[in-house]
Amino acid sequence: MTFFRPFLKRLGGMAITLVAMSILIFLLVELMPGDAAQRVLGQSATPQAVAALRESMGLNDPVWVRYGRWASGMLRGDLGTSLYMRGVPIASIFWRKVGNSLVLAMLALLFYVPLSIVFGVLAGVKAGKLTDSIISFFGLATMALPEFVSGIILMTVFAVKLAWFPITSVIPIGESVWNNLDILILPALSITFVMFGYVSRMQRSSMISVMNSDYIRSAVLKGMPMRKVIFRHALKNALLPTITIIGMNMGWLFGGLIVVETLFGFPGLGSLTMSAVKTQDTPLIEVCALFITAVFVVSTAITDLLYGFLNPRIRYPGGS
Amino acid sequence: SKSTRASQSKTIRIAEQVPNLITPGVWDGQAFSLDSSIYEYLVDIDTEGKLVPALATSWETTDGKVWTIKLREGVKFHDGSDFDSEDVKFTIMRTQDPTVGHLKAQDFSVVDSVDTPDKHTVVINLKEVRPTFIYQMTDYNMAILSSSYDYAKFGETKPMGTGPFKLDKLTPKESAKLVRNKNYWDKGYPLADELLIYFVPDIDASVEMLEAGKVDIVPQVTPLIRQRLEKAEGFKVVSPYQEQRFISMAADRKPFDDNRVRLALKYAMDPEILAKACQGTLNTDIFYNETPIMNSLAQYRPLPSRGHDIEKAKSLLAQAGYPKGLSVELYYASDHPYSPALAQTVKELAEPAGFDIQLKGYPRDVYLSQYWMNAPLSITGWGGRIDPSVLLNLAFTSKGPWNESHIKDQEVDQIITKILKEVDDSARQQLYDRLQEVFYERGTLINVQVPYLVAMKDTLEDYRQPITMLPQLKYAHFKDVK
Amino acid sequence: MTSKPLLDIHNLNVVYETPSGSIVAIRDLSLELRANEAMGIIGESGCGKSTLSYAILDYLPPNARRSGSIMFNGDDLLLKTEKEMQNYRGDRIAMVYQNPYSALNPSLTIGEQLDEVTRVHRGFPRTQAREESIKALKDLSLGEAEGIVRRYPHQVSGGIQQRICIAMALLCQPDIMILDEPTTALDVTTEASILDIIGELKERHRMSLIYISHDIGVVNKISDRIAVMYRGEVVELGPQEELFDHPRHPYTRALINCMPRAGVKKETTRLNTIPGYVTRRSADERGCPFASRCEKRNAVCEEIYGLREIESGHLAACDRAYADDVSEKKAAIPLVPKAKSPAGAGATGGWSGTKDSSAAADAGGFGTVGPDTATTPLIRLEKVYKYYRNRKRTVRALDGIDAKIEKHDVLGVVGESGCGKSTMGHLVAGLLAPTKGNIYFEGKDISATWQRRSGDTIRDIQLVFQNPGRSLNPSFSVEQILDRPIKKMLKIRSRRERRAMVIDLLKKVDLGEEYLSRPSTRLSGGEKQRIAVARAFVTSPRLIVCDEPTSALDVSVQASVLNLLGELQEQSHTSYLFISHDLNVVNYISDHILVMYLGRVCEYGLRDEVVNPPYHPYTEALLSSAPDVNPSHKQKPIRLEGAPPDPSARIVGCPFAGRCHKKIDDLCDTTPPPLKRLSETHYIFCHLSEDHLKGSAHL
Amino acid sequence: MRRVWYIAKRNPLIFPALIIILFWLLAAVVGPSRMAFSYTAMDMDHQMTAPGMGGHFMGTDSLGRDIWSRIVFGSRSILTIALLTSLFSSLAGVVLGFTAGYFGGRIDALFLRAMDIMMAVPPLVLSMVVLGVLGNSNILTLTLIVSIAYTPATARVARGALLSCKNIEYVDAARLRGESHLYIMFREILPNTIGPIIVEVTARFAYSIMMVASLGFLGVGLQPPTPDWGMMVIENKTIIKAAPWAVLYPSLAIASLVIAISLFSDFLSKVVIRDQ
Ligand SMILES: Nc1ncnc2c1ncn2[C@@H]1O[C@H](COP(=O)(O)OP(=O)(O)OP(=O)(O)O)[C@@H](O)[C@H]1O
Ligand SMILES: Nc1ncnc2c1ncn2[C@@H]1O[C@H](COP(=O)(O)OP(=O)(O)OP(=O)(O)O)[C@@H](O)[C@H]1O
Ligand SMILES: [Mg+2]
Ligand SMILES: [Mg+2]
Repeated sequence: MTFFRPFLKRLGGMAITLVAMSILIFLLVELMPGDAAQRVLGQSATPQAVAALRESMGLNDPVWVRYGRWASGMLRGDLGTSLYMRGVPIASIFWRKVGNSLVLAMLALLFYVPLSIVFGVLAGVKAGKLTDSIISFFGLATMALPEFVSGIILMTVFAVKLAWFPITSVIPIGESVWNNLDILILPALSITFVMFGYVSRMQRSSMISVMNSDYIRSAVLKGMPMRKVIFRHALKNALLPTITIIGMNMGWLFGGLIVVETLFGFPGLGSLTMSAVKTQDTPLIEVCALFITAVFVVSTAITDLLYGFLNPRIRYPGGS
Repeated sequence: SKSTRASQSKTIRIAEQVPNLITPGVWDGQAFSLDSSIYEYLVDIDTEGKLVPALATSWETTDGKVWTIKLREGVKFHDGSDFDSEDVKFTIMRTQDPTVGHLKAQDFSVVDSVDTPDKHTVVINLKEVRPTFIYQMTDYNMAILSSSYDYAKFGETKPMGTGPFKLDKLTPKESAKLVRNKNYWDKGYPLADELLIYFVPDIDASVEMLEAGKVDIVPQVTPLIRQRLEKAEGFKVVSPYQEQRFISMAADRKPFDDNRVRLALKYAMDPEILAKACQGTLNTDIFYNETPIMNSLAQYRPLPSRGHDIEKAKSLLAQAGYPKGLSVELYYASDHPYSPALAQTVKELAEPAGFDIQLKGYPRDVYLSQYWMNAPLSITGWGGRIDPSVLLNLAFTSKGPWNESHIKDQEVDQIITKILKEVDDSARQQLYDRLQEVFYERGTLINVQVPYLVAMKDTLEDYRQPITMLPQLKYAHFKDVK
Repeated sequence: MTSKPLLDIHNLNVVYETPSGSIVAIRDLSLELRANEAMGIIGESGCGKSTLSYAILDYLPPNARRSGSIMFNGDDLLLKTEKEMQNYRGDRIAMVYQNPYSALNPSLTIGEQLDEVTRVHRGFPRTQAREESIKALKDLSLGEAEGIVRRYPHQVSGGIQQRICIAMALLCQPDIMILDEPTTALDVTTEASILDIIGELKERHRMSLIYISHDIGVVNKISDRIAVMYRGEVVELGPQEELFDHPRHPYTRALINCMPRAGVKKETTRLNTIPGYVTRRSADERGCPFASRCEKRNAVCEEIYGLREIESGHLAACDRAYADDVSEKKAAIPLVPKAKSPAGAGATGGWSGTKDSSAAADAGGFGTVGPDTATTPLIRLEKVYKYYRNRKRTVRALDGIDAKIEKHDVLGVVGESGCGKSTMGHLVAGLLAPTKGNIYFEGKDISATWQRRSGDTIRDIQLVFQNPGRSLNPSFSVEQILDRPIKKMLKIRSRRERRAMVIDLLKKVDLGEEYLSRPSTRLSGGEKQRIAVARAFVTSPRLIVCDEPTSALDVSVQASVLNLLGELQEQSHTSYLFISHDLNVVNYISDHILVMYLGRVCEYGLRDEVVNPPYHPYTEALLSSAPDVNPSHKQKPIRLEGAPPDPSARIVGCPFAGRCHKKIDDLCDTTPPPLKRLSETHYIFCHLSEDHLKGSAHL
Repeated sequence: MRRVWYIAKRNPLIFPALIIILFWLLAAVVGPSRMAFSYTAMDMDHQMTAPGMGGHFMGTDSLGRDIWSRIVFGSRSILTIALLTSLFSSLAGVVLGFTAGYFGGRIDALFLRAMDIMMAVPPLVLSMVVLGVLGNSNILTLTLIVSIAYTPATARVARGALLSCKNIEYVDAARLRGESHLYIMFREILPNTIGPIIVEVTARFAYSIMMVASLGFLGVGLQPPTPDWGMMVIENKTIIKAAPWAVLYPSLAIASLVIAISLFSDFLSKVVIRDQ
């Protein structure tokens, strides 16, 4: 019961956010200058042809009718059809790219989460020492480099000079990402670069504040060995804010994917969004934006729940 | 491993830019490897630039009005159905279908009817005389389609034609795999077993793939990439034909409605600089003129160089009522080779004359679908046409659907109409001469001719791509592989 | 004494490196602790007490440097490596500190935290460690130990948390237990029972204690010997009784004398104060650390000083300590008697009159109170309820209380933490509005927040907050702080006039003009509270609500603020609603006292009526728990069992029934206690008869 | 001051950071007028020349334009946008966050929900979509959109800062003398929260630079020939082998500026956050 309540509440909040977000995205994209039908048919099309297409695309309906149609389609899993690639159902392109991006994101997470936690903890424990200064500066520097700069650096070093990894992340025809994990390394590293800074800094400061807390003092003065103090007493508490940050940064991660996927030519959600924007493929933009939003909302919710689950103060509320 | 190597070398891999619409009729000029390998045309153009039979074996007209075309026998579509005169009729009549939004609708509105006396003969009756009508059948949007196939439904996902390769697998926005068409009519072709086409939006990424040995051909590269690849081993960059960048001034609105302003801009241009901005040399690989006719065509007549004359430009502007200069927006496709460099150079060159040009670059698709045809000043890429008349009607008559400069010049209209109908070659040339003079005097465009560049492995041979812009990949093969 | 000391601290120095230079926190400190001895250490805040305790266990922040020696059983702890220290910490020397809640790891169960001590130090297996832990908890009379070990720290109350911390310290039967203000965060009643337990355990386990506190009364209860620390040095050291009866060092004397205590009242006495405050000590400072604040300093103080034995076992670091100055020997300095103020006259008024006696009756037998409205009280609270509602629960902070404040009168309100004292103050001041019930100001209904009160009412009722640091805006200067209310509430336009008023106010609170431009962050706690008081007096209010105005201050500063408040009240005839959890303070300043428990009134009356029998059992418990300075008053506190009930629970009977030592079974649980009118001015809510209430073991 | 110096000594990286920031500020203010070449001038005799040749300190790009002039000129637009966005978003954030946090209750709940919704779209995605929708961007639209995209985050920071002060007694004291809400918010509370807000402004400054650079890289930023640093990187990526300087120097410019500002922001937070 105590576990379900926040869960249901989160679910409600999530739904509201998603609905509001979908309205916002829909309106924003529908407000694009230019007429979708015209865009399909090109500048040289006759007005009749455009009018006919408008009618058949339902563009003459009031905006809320169109939203209703679109939203109910989304709910049924019907993502609509691409405007640009006329008649191609978005679902046929979309999910594959999402899958690719998720693999990339997961790999990046696999890289930067342990890495930044380990180094963040190290910096936090050695706060003020040289180790800390080096890690902190490195974190700051990587964080301050936009993905495309670090991506280009990685590309020139590891792909061009050393040729350890492929320079572009194109998936060979007829294969899936899974057989080609090597193409993911450099994009994942570029993301790692940026995220490492954020997460390790967060981890460092939460480690420092935990290490300065009274209960760590208790543990030390109980005579616990340092190893035990850090791993048993400090880490569990110091990880909590980091988990939140990792969850919160899911949005950031997807923003980063756009740049990184574009840079490496990786066929994922990011480059799909980019090409949707470049071709002003409104239905596709809507789906991409909505999906990224949904990922963020869901991951935030999961983080919250996880936080509640890991934090006994929330898991077992109330006094005696 | 030997066999894999052999099969590999029978596979040609191409990095295309993201495909446009795949169904013929609405292509505005991208991703031709995929389309041209699946579809075919009635006639082709050979390496010498001559018209040669393709799906048609012969064509003739007596008066330029009734065209009789004999079709090749034994040709089958990929779905196994036979190719016959109904399909040609379907393809031509489809241009007039409003639901398609066919880009050749205007050109084929001249068709009165299409008769199919037998399975392998087509008779096209025109409303007017069109001595060069057959050239229209080389247009990239005139791929022959099957009358029994639902292109509205499957055109974008399962394109189907008579071409040398069949579609095996299409991953939209990612890649396509084409395999050899075993029933292809031209025995012995195609030479390759497979075509693997990657759709890579970023040209740099494509080139990197080429350098890394992941693809064999990258079409539509920039001169900078040519320079880069020429330094490396194992690659070559070929230029199968020249294309054009029209710097168009809209004649129907201020400020370019005044010919003096147009002339001012022309005087401000420095062809040498423009050529250098395109990373080329003037009159070697970059050409400059002020008419729609390419230098390489027989119809071209050289006109005196105007010269780079800022003072003249200034005074012309002053005469036109802009003594303090003027401000204008220049639209262009920011991701099209040459265009961004040209745009920035035009801006830079025009500035001293008093033009304050704001650049408005958009991705190519956005540019074409939203701003093109609607801009005071624009730079658009135009492919060449085997016969200039095809282009003239499209882009320079007052009713032309692609009349981007909105030129509405009675004399131009008349000359073009006459050119279309004129049967006599020398009379036609005279008309062409006059047309070029008119454009030199009061035309609406500056034409920078640039090489179309294709980068590839140097072991790849017989890459053919005539001026129709359609690569003929059935001939392509690697050096030692047969 | 001949026995070898267990812990011998010799010439210990601790220096902190800070942005503003080096600070000497401990200076040449030498101290011996013998087996089974309880050493109390007292001193004001910042005197280095905690630093000393951490220095012993080598747990100092990275910016600290130690020198000297700390011999424990013949080993110098200063020479031990971090690894070696681990064998001492928690095993031979254990420590308990101030805030039990934050001292326990929130994400481990209590059992896990207890078990690991014996597992690490004794290598016990899991089950044995757990048995050991449960035994230790039972040792501290925690009944339901088996259940407690499975809980998380936040699931038990503060008193229990502290007992857990003590149990944790005891697990390995350490030789020394260091307690650094272990009860400061707790209520007096809880404090008393914990002190009691500590005393017992010390005897049972035969260990030595170092007990650190700023409260002489507390140290007094537990120590055999007492060390007085001032600015990093021990200035006086001696057996407990001796030290209190014959304090030698001026600082000790001052410290003892500035405590309000039983029998000290504002009418007759002015509290002793120590001028100035504890300053940080730089490395190059010489001379007696107390010299700058000492009234009797002379040239010698700047140079020689040092702890010297005066009598056997009694050491002091002052040359005048040798002189057996009779007049100063006793702690009780003759105090300046003061004339009783006429304000007391108002105190004879009756109990808050309830006009609607039938309504009062069903709320708990208030009906016996006759309407007694001879004089309209300044403030009257009538059946005031205040509920704090949030999604989870409703806290009944005030559960239908009646109260009144006479004109020119001080009403002291006491009660344990969370009983609703501040809530009451905030209701009167207008920060909150009552959920139900009315508040009358001179008969005018003001049961609303400041937004709905008239300008006059706002001017007439002012508030002084507990924490002076938080009640002054840190980005304002003193002048800005005082100027704004003058401008805003008195609507005085002229800048010059306002400045004159500000200077006047500063004078009133004994501060000079030089304070005008001082940023409020650069004031000491006492100065801040003076400014806060000055601000409250800007509008010459009729009533000032003082919400624990001294509880965040050191005793010496507390004394000066109490003096100030007392004086100002005399001069201006302002009334106070004086809230405090410290009975001694309330006792000192109040004319009337209201004892609260869980949002209800237990007892109300003139001060002397309340602090003397007959009294409410809760008042009795409070009084017995209050630490007293005078060691001869050592007494057995009445141990209140358990914690106060959940303030959100609805209570039918007497709220105190669950912890009452005089409970009359069922009756107390089921029936609200009736109001007993013991005199014209004295009321008690209790089922017990008057005799019963009188017949207490106390005193 | 002494404190600042003490902290600075323990964080010596602040000195190079300050020098770099000053350098770029100076470059933006007086730089363009001191350049030997205009940022658009095409020196066609020196296309893609290496640094030092033909008087081009950092070489030229494919159009013969001086990289150094372009970078110096580019500092102007990027600093302007970054400054404006950090100011706008902080201003909007403070107003929104303060209002919500101060009044609490429904307003606050509504605010939090709205911010949740806004924050659900990553700022880069939001800016990209909007700029894509608008088509062409200039300094104004770019500033506006990036500001809007960042406002929720700054509003949360401002709200948090306000909440940490709102229940302190001096606010109650101000209420009890009948001060207006505006006075309390901006006169009593704001000065005490200015520390974290300034830190936030500087952090936003760094983020804005990264964002503008990324948008330039994605091709939805400023229009050429404005020498936007991110755009310069992507523009010259093709010639990374022939003229690596054309990519390297703009990248270095971005990196140095962002790192310097981040270091500064870090330092500032150490100075501002008193209890350490
Ligand atoms: N880490 C530190 N850095 C600098 N100065 C410190 C540090 N810790 C304590 N101090 C200073 O050292 C002096 C002694 O502090 P300590 O905490 O030992 O005093 P205390 O007597 O325990 O006070 P309290 O009663 O407030 O707990 C104080 O002036 C304090 O400000
Ligand atoms: N804003 C609030 N919301 C919910 N509960 C509150 C609020 N303020 C106080 N309470 C609760 O109301 C009860 C009475 O609080 P109040 O602050 O009046 O007690 P107090 O006697 O002043 O305690 P203390 O001595 O700790 O200051 C407590 O249980 C407290 O937790
Ligand atoms: Mg202390
Ligand atoms: Mg309180």
